Amino acid sequence: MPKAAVSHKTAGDRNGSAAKSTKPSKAKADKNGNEDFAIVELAKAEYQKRRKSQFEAIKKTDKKLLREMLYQMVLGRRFEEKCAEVYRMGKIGGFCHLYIGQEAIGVGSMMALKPSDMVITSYRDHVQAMVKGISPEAVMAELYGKEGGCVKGKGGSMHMFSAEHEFFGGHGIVGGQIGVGTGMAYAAKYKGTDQVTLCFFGEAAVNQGIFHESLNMAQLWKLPIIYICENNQYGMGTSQDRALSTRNIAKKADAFEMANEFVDGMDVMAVREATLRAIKRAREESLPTLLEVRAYRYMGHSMSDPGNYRTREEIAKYQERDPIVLFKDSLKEAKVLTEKDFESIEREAVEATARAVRFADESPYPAGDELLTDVFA
Amino acid sequence: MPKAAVSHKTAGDRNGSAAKSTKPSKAKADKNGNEDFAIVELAKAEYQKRRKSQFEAIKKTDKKLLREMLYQMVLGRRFEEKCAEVYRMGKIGGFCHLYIGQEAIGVGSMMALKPSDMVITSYRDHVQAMVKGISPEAVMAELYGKEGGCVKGKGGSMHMFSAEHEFFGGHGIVGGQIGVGTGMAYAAKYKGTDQVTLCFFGEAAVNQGIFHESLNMAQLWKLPIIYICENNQYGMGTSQDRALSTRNIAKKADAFEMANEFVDGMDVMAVREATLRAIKRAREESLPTLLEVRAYRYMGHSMSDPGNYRTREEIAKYQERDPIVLFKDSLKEAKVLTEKDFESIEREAVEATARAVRFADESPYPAGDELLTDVFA
Amino acid sequence: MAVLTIRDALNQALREEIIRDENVFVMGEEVAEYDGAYKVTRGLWKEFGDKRVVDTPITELGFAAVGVGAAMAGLRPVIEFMTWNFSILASDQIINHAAAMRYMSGGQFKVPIVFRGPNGSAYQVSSQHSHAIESMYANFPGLKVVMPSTAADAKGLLKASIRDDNPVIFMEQERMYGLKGEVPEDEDFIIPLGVADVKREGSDCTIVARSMTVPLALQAAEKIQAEFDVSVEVIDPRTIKPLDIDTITNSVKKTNRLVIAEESHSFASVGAEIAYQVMDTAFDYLDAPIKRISTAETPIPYAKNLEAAALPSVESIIAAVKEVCYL
Amino acid sequence: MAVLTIRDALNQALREEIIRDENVFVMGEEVAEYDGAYKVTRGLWKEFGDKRVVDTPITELGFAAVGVGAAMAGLRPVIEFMTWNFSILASDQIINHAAAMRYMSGGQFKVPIVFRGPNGSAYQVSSQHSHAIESMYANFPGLKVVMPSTAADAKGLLKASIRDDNPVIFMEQERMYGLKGEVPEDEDFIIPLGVADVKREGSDCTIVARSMTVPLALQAAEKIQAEFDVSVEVIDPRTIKPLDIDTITNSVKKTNRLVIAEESHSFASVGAEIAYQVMDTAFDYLDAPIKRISTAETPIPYAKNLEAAALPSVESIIAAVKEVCYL
Ligand SMILES: Cc1ncc(C[n+]2csc(CCOP(=O)(O)OP(=O)(O)O)c2C)c(N)n1
Ligand SMILES: Cc1ncc(C[n+]2csc(CCOP(=O)(O)OP(=O)(O)O)c2C)c(N)n1
Ligand SMILES: [Mg+2]
Ligand SMILES: [Mg+2]
Repeated sequence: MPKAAVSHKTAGDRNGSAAKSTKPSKAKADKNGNEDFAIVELAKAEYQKRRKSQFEAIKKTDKKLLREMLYQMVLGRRFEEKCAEVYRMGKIGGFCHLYIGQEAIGVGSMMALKPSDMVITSYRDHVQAMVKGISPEAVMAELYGKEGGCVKGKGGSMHMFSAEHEFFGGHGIVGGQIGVGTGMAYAAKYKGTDQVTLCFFGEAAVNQGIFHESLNMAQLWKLPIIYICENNQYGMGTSQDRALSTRNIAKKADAFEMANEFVDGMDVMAVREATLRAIKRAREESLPTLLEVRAYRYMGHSMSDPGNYRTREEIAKYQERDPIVLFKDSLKEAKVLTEKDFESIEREAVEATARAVRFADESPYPAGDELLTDVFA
Repeated sequence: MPKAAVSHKTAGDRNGSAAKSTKPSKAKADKNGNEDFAIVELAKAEYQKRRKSQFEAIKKTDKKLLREMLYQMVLGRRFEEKCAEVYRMGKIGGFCHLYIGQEAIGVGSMMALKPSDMVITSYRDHVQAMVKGISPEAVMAELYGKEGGCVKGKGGSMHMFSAEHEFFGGHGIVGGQIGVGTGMAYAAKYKGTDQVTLCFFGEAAVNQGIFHESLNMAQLWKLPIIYICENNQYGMGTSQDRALSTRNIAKKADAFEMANEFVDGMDVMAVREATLRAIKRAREESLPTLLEVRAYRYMGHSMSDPGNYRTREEIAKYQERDPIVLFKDSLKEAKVLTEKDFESIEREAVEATARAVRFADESPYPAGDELLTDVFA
Repeated sequence: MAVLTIRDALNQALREEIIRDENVFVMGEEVAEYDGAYKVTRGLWKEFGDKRVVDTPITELGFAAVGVGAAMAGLRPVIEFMTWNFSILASDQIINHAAAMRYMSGGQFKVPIVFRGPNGSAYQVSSQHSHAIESMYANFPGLKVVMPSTAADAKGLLKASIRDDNPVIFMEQERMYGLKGEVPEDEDFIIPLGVADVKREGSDCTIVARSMTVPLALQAAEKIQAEFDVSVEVIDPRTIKPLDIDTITNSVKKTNRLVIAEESHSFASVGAEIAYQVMDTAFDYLDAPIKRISTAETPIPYAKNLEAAALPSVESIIAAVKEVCYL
Repeated sequence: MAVLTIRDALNQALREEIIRDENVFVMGEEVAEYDGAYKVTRGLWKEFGDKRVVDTPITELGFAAVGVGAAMAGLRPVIEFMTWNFSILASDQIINHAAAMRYMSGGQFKVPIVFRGPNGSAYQVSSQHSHAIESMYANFPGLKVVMPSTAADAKGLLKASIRDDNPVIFMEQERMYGLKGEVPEDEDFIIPLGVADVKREGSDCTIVARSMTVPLALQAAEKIQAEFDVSVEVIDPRTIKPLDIDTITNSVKKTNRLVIAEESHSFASVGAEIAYQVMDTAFDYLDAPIKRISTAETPIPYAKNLEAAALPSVESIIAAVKEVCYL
């Protein structure tokens, strides 16, 4: 079986590669050996650089879409802040994993898709669900475990689904969805549709065997899938350096001769452009890609995580280059957006969130006999 | 956590690397896209080259040891031929996987160990068991399912064990022993012994998730283990190119920043030298290594495999550079061995095998109450 | 009707369903070019090619997951485990994904997938290759569990399983692949899941057997008839889940005695479940405690004599019948 | 005696055994620096450091295997699964490796390992995080299965499990970590595996409960006593395997009625096994069919009301007792 040529593309400005890092500074490592943005000044410089490259990308992109991307990021943020609030009030049960700080990944990648493309992700799924088209009402009602939830209250925070929107869930077993997503892509190729599958997972999920098994099959069988590793640098309380023997997750694709790219996940336009390249590869050549997209989780792992394993300073460093602020500033600079526009986006997001909460509050609990339905088709 | 420097050593004469192969010839690929030794002439040239490098290695090595290595290879070959014979007579039941053609791997690697070092392997375990010290009698009796077997007839062909010889089996779940071996190395490091663990598995086992999970832990925790991938180019009827998205198995270690090396498994001295390098790394630095050692399985996957998936010519090509003939010729050329010596080695091996068969034949079946013993300690 | 081996009956079922529905495909280790490790898929790859019959790497968790995802996205995969022993590596995808998907998606996604392969002991393949693990999968809601014992059942049940919209655990037995029986030739010959079959009628004692123990139970019944003039009814539930408990209890209400013969280990087994359900619904009809014959509570040994002693046998079934009949 | 939560009793057991035997170490996800996802290992890493308390990557199959190999090579690992749900990914190492190793090595290698963590439902954690899977592991010979329900039992049984030379499946329950009870302070306080405990004496009906259903059964017993003047005996087998069936049957011989309450799903459950064994040995003493209360035959739903309806409860246990007592 002859091997197709593979483009091993890695962003030139990758940070944190353990091997032969060309980093300009020897800034002291933080608590977790994390040398990147080790001081806020560095982060700020990085922010400026990003701004510049965003600016270029913005110029090429449809303005309405840009505004919609910003809206989705802001909606994600406001919605999740509200989740935290109502969780503390006891309205949401079980686990609740928030996406705050990572919005650029979901929005940048998924908004490069067609509606018929398929998405699957982990338990950290509220924002992905909404970007794919599930209403904030249905997501919030699901969080409340109410009848109006997108899966009728049966799944909760970790298990949002929508067949209509090609949203394949919301999965709780770390890594499990990597294999399932591979099967979705398999089906698309089998049926000869042009659907691309986007499969999200965290950096800690990379250590599960199914990551390895899936990537091998995807490359061997040339499946139209994009694996997006959302490297938020922690799996619960474990920093990536305590779980992975290498910093270079994107390069793990080389072990399968799979195309791969490292992407700055605080930069929604960088995510978008990398995803577009991968989509082209998937749609035109039916080839998989691994994207390692690095961002940072601002909140605890879930609502019950006190987060003692990292410092406030470390969090602040990343907030310094918050993906929403960065994008907003770039859009303003590019004259795509005014401060007033942004205010109205904020208002819209807050209102949509309030409507979702109202809907969830008013939705009834599922009827008792729902317990026994949906076990078998 | 700063990463230690890692030596990514790959033999310069590696064949079959999918990426940027520097192979001199464009010889037509065989049935399975296997470009190496695609014609017998090439194989012969390769043989000459190997002879030369063996010659160098032989000069540095103790003569008694060299003779013992040859004896173990010949014993393995004769013993396994006898297994095939008695299997066909119905004396052995269940599965029976032979090692013929791969002797240089087990002998070259294991005879570089100290007796206290630990070994674990797959179901293809008869020769490894004997090289580690289990008597041919005990191995053959085990194959017969007799009381005198090394595990009292309870395990059979796939499950040879000897606590006394630090031989940890003999495992039937493809890939399972990769994880167990990692644990053995973990224990050695924990206890502070200088034991090295040798962990054998086939190239098809590389696709199991546990390979990936184990290598990550071994590198993360710096365990004194040598993973030996015996690439005999087939997993049952599936050639490596139909199972692995890359030809470059050794390089899969790069995904973990683990040291790795590709080795010609028809060359017992090459296997020995590579293993010695890895042992040094394990014993002195407590670091793991992945060795991909390529050989060829002459026989079917197991005794019940008709082997229709490959041609006689393909097999002949490899037999052209048979590891025993190669080594014998080199030893003679180096004046370590005479033809008469070789004859006496042959005779010894045949006699040892005959003794083993006699022992197995005479050993009684296990007593009926053995069924219920050894379930719990 | 043609007389076929179970192996060929399964092969026919696969072939017919591949032809009938373009979304059906077979995937697993060595199922294509090698014709299947146990030749159940013989000739299918040659006839239907790479798309419909797919060899996988040795990567059970991975290809089970591929099946689950493909089923969610509209296909009807038939996933072969070379043996069910290896499915244990894939059990997370079966239990946590396939079985739960419909429920946790609020009924939006169905998973029409068949996992199939030989279950239980073979011929001296030792501790890691002899598991009869139906009890493990039967414990989890969301899965159907099917275990045929004749060629006709094998074909009709496999076709029904492939057409079912739910994940089905379809368990064969390597020792039985060569058993022959008459098989209807109708392309829509289906045996619905959840219907037990009375393999032998009798009036004095009921044996519930499945898979490998069905032929053993039938032999035992003949011998008991001849030796003691006791008439034994043999019931094969065929599908373990859903379980046709009515057919079983109706029989027990007639015979008042029940023996359960199974190849799995006993503790928390399907046999225990059948015993519980019979007791629950026919307690007053039982004239003796229900007797269960299972595999010994040890890993399966290699040695021929020990292996034989570990497994259920005609003799051990006869002994159990004698016990419940106070013979 | 000190009054401790089950969580702290487990913690104490771990601490004492780590001190007692230098080969004992604790390994799992978040067990060290994070103090354990459910804080069972709180403080241990701080006290004993990286060697004895080890955080792993999320790689259940892999670290279970590391435990098996380390145990074979002389250590005594205590492997925490953050929850038993995730153990399904590791089940091949538990079933095919840990459980079979001693047997298939002809008794040469022992595997003194404890796999532990919370089993069963928590608080609305939905279909993939609520499995009570003791029945699955209990089916395989070579494993011991332990399920404590009090702080003292938790401590004594965990210490016994760590000192046992065999693989032990040790199942806790997240809902019970905060339950308090008196715990002996003796460092050699051990509860031997295989000995049931009568948690409440009674004469009219026996309830066999385990883990989460023990406190439910005790509440049910009080209410039944108060309301119907019926005296209920509550037995906790504590170890499912080996099962102390004698204590159970002796009780049934006295009360003639049996209810089994369990959190697992019903089909082929440990409850079915207990029912079978009681029937087998005390058939003539039973005045009513044995009644079993299990979790509903569905994946566990998220919604609060549905989850509550799915699980066994004081009410459902009372109803079962009324049924077997014909109240
Ligand atoms: C198989 C499995 N093991 C453990 C867990 C518990 N768990 C849930 S999320 C998580 C951390 C995952 O980290 P990562 O993959 O980086 O994703 P992130 O949460 O950072 O988005 C863990 C350990 C689980 N749900 N499934
Ligand atoms: C988990 C598992 N899956 C499948 C099998 C069946 N099987 C046994 S050996 C084998 C091929 C393994 O090939 P490889 O790893 O290359 O080793 P080799 O036999 O060539 O030495 C297969 C598929 C098994 N024993 N275990
Ligand atoms: Mg993460
Ligand atoms: Mg091989």
